[in-house]
Amino acid sequence: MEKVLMKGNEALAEAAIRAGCKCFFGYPITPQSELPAYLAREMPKRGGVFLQAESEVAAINMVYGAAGAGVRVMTSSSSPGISLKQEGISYLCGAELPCVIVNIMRGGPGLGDIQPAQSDYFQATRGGGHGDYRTIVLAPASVQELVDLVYDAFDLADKYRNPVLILGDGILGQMMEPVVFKERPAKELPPKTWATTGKMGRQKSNVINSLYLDPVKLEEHNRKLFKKYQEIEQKEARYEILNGDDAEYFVVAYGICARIAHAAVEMAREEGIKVGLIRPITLWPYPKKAFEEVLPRAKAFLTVELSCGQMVEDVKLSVEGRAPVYFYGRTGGMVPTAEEIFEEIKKMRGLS
Amino acid sequence: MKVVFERPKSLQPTKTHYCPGCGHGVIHRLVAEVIDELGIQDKTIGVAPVGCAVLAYNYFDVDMQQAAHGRAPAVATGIKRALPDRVVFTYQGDGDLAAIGTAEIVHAAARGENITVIFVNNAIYGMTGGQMAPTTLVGQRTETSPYGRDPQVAGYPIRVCEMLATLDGPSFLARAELTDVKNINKAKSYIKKAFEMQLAGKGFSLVEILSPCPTNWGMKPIDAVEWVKKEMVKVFPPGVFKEPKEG
Amino acid sequence: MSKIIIDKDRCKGCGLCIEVCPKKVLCFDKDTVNMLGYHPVKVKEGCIACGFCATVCPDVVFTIYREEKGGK
Amino acid sequence: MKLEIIMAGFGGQGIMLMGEILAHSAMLEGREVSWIPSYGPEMRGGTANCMVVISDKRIPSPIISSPDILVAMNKPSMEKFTPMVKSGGVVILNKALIDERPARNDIEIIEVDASGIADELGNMRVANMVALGVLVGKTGVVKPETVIKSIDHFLPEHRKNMLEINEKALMRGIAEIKK
Repeated sequence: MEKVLMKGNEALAEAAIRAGCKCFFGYPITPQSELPAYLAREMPKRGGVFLQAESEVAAINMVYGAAGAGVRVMTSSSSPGISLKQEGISYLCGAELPCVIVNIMRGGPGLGDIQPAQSDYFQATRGGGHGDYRTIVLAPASVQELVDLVYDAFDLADKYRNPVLILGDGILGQMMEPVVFKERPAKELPPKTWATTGKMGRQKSNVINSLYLDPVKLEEHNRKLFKKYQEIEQKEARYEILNGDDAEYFVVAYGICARIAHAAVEMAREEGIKVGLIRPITLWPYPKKAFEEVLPRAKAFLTVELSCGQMVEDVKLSVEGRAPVYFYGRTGGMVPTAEEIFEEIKKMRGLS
Repeated sequence: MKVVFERPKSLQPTKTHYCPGCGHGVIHRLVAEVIDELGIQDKTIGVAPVGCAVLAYNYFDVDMQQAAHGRAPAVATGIKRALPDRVVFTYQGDGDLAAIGTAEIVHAAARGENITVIFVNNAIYGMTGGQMAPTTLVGQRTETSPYGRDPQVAGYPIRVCEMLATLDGPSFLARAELTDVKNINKAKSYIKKAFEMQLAGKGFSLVEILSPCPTNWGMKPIDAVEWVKKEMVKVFPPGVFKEPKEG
Repeated sequence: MSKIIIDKDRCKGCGLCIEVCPKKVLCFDKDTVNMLGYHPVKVKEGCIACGFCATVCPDVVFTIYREEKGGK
Repeated sequence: MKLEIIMAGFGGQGIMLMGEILAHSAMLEGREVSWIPSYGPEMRGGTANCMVVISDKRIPSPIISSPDILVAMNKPSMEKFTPMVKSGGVVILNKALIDERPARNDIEIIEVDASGIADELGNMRVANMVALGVLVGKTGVVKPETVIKSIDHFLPEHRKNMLEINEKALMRGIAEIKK
C-alpha cells in the first residue's frame, strides 16, 4: 500500500470520495477550507457533485435533500458554521437521514478565532439543536485515523439512518501525516427503500418528514429513536488505552489533545509514574467501558481538553464518584504543551 | 361518457386540512394535473414547506420531502443534484419563500437550479394565524399590523417575480391570479410551462400564484377572490416576467 | 346529457362553485350537514358539464362526465 | 531516534514547503513523520512557521514545545523561537536577514547566508533549500537523494524546470556544513 503525505482536511476529502460520497455541499470557513477546495477539484472528475452553497444553513438543507434522495452525502464546516447547521441536523435526525458532518473546531464563543479548540463538545454530544436526539460523534487523533473513520462514518450513518459527526480541530485539519488509503470491502448495509427517488413503479409514495402533529405519534417516534440510540450505545462505543496495563493514574483526552497528553504520559513514565491514557474515539456514544476496565486499579483521572471543561462531565458520569476526577484545559485556541500536562499529572498524583 | 373532470392521479384522495375557499386546494390540483399530463408522476419528487402547506406530502401522490422553514429550494437542490434525471418541485408560501427563505430562493434562482417552484402568495401568514407577511400590502391589516401595514415601520411588499427577473439564472417566471376560470386555467398553463422548462433542462422556473386566504383576511370566500382581483393584482401585476426567447 | 357527481363529504361550503356556475344550477343543500359540518353543494336540473365548478373548487368535490356526441 | 524541528520565517520564503519536503523525505525513508503549519492571517505575508517531527516510533504529539532544531529564516523568527530550543540543540540562522546572534551559549548556532547563496544561484526563492541542505548536512536525518526525490514530488508539472536550481541550492547547503 502506498503511503502518501497529506493534510488532514485533504485526506478526509479523499477518504470521503473513496467511501462513496456522491454529493458535497458546503460553505467556506477556516480552518477547514482545504476540504471543500479538494472536493471542488476532485468531485467533477470522479462523478460526484460539489456545490458551494449560499450559507451553512442552505448547505445542510441540501444535505437533507440529497440524503433523502438516497445518496451518500457530506458537509463540513467549523464551529460558527456548525452552529448555523444545527437546524438542519435536528431535521436530519428527526427524519432519520444518514449523512456525514465534519466539524473542524476553532475557538469560540461567537466568532472566536481560527485556532484549534474542543469547545463544541457539548454541542456535538448533547444533540446541539432542538429536540430529543443524538448524533454519533467520532474523534480522530491522527490523519490516518481521520481517513479510517470517514469510511466508518458513512457506514454507521447508513446502518443507523442517522447523521454522524466527525469532530476534529484546526491542527488535525491542517497537519500532514503519512496515510494509507486501504481498500475496504463494502459493508452489508440495509437497502434505502425509504428514499425519495420518485415512485419509479413503487405502489406507495415515500415521504421524508420530521413532523408528527399527533403527540402520541411523536412520542412513539422519539421512543423508536431512543431505542436506536441505545443500540448504538451498546454496540458502537470505541476507545484506545495507552500505557494502561499497570497504570494507577489515567489521563483522559481525545483528538489532538490526546496526542499531546500521550507525550506527557511518556514523560511521566520516564520518571516512573504509573500513568496511562484513555482516548475516547467515539464521544457519543461515550466509551464508559474504558473506565469500567481500569476503575478497579485507578487512583485518579485527569481530563485534559481544549475547553474550559466539557468532556470532564462524561468522565465524571463514567467514573461515578469512585475515584477523583481532575481537569486541566486550555481554551480560546491555546494549546497546552506536553510539559504543562506532565505538571498536572504530578499534581494529580500528589493530590490523590 | 367522456370525463370532463375527475381527481388527478397525482393527488391523493385524502381530504385537505385547508379552510373553505382557500387557494391551496386549487393549486395542489393544478400541479397534480400537470404532473399527470406530462406523465412524470413516477419520477417527480416534491418538497413541502413550513406554513399552511406543510402537510402537502399527505396530498400529493408523489415522493415528498418536508423541509425546514424557508429551506425548500436548498433541499430541492440537494435532491436534484443527487438525482438529476428526476423532476423536483418545491411548494412554498410567502413567509417561507420571501421572508425566512429569501437567501435560498434567490440563490437557487441565481444558480439556475433546474427545479420548479410553486409560490403561493396570499399576502399573509396563514398557519400561525394571520400575521404580516413580506407580501402584505401597504395598509393591509393583519395580527401584527393591526393598524394596517405602515411602510414607515414595516417597509414595503416584496415582488418576488420582478426581483428574480433581474437574475440570469431563471428560465421562466410568471405570476397568475386565482380569481376566475380563465385565470385559473392560465395559472395551470404557467405551471405546465414551468415543469416543461425543467424537463428541457432550461433551469430554474417559478410560478407565483395570487391566492385567497378568506379566513385570515376575515372575508367570505367570494369576497376574498374579489380582493385578489381588485387589490392584490394592483401591487402584484400578473404576467410572464421571464421566458426563453423562441427559436 | 351530462353527469355530475358531488362528493358531498369533501365539500367545505365555500360557495365558489355556486358563484361561477353559468347556468346557476348549484346551491347549498340546506337539509344536509356533511361529515365536515357544512351544508354541501347540490346540483339542480340543467347542468351543461362546462366544468367551471370543478375548476374553481379547492376541494375536488366534483367529478363530471358528458355524453359524447353520437355515442350513447 | 526522534527529531523535533521548527522552521520559521516570512510568509513567502517557502517555510511550509521546506518542512513538507523534509517530512516527505523522512516518510520515504520509512520513518514516522508529522508536519503542522501555523495557519491563519500570518500565512499571508506575516511570519510563518511549521513543526516537523521525525521518529522511529509512533509520534505522540505533533506539537513541539522544545525543538531539537530551529531553522530561523528571519529575525522575528529567531527571537520568537530560540528561547524554546532544547539545551544542546541547534539553531540554523539565515545570516543575510539576521543581524544579531541569539544570547544563548547552551546551543549550537550555525549561521549561513542562505539568501545570499540563493541569489548567487540565480533565484532568491531557493534560500529555503539552502537552509534545508544545512539541516540535512548537519543531522543526516535523510539522504540528499531522497530530498531531491521529494523536491521533484512537490514541484508541479509546469515548474519542473526549477528542479535543478533547487537541487543545487540543497547541495550548496550541505556543502556549507562540510566546510
